[in-house]
Amino acid sequence: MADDGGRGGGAARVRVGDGAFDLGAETADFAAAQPGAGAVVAFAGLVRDEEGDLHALEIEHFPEMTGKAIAAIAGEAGARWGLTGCLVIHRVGRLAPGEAIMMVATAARHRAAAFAAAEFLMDYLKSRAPFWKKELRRSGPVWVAARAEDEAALARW
Amino acid sequence: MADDGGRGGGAARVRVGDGAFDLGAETADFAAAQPGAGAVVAFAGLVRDEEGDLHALEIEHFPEMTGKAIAAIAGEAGARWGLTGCLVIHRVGRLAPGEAIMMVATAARHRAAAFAAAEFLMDYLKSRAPFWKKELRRSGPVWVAARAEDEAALARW
Amino acid sequence: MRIDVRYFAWVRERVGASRETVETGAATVAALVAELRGQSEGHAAAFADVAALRVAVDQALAGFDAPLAGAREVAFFPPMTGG
Amino acid sequence: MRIDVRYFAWVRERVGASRETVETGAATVAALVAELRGQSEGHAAAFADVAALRVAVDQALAGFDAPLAGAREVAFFPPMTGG
Repeated sequence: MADDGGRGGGAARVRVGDGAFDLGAETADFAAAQPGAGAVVAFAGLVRDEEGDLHALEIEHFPEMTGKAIAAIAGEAGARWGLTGCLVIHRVGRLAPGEAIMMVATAARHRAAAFAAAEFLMDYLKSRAPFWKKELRRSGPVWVAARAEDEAALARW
Repeated sequence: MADDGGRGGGAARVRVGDGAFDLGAETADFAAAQPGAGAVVAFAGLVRDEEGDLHALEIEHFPEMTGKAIAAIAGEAGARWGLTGCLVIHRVGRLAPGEAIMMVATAARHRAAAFAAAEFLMDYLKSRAPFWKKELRRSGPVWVAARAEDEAALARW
Repeated sequence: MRIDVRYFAWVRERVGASRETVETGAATVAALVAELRGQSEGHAAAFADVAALRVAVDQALAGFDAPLAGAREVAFFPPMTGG
Repeated sequence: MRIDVRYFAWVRERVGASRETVETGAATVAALVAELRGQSEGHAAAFADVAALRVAVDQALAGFDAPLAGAREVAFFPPMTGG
């Protein structure tokens, strides 16, 4: 996966790539690198197979735009909630049901800030980062439609 | 640590004890055991040392009440947000700065439910589960005072 | 009736014990507190400001007006600070 | 002026290409869309309902009324579904 190289304490780390990531190790490493933080929130999105006929999920993105769109969102979250750090990992390419699609992690002195920043990041990643999901089902491929509630969720920030 | 033994899918798992836990492994194991979930949220509370003079944090609890108080809170969260599962781990005894005090993890089909349930659990664990924290500082021991905003946070549920 | 009384955190420290058994006719938690206050200086200090205390009757959170009929255990402690 | 036009997701599939370069005098994204619609049946299908589309000019989200003066790249795609 490509990495922004990190910018030390307080920085946002963003990785977008087609390899799997280790949710446990990423969460533990992130938490261990947050001096001064009292609260760490991690979120992971998993490939769901509600109808039981999903072969795979394919994620397309706009490579030249993805990194900077996410970095801008993460930078805003960091500043707004005084985060000690935040992490965004998002996969692209083909994923199997049950696999982790992406994760965010946030850390702050108190839990309200860490939770709010993680939810903010998720709301923006859902609707403002250039990713598109296609489900490969037994009945054929289907582009995932944006949900009205995801767009509406942005209004709270 | 004592364990309720688990009750399979959809169940709450609660562990209270004086041993350290592995945040990464717990998060990964939890996420892997949530069929049907699209969203996993993990929260960890860490020992902060804001003034730089904290030797240790001591956590006392009411053993006969703790497990059932947490199980009741977790059961309510599971029912209210349709969780595929939830996990609560809380340490007691002596902890060093930087160590993880506790964690919760929640999983649901969509992220709004997983986030809300995790925040609900945290709000109740903060103010309604029988734990008391004492800071052992260079200047002497200090019982941590409950924060007014933690009590106020309960009103939103 | 016999009631097991338990103390936690700074309430325990002020009383100087984590538990004791009392023989009481108190009808409510508040009436029990009034009796306990007279037991020692430590008890008086622990119960000086009941607004700073929380109570559990038989391991369930309760108010100071909770009846004690049938109760076996009453616990006193400061507001909880878990998480 | 020369504009790189890029397509993603089902817009790409309908157009039948992920990118093309066009020579245009369009002053706005909307004017460019009007020109692109006539390029092929695929383009016409892709742009049939612009309310279903999102646009980025030089890799920043923009509206259909955004001016193209100085722009080098315009991308069309459905509402994003990340996370």
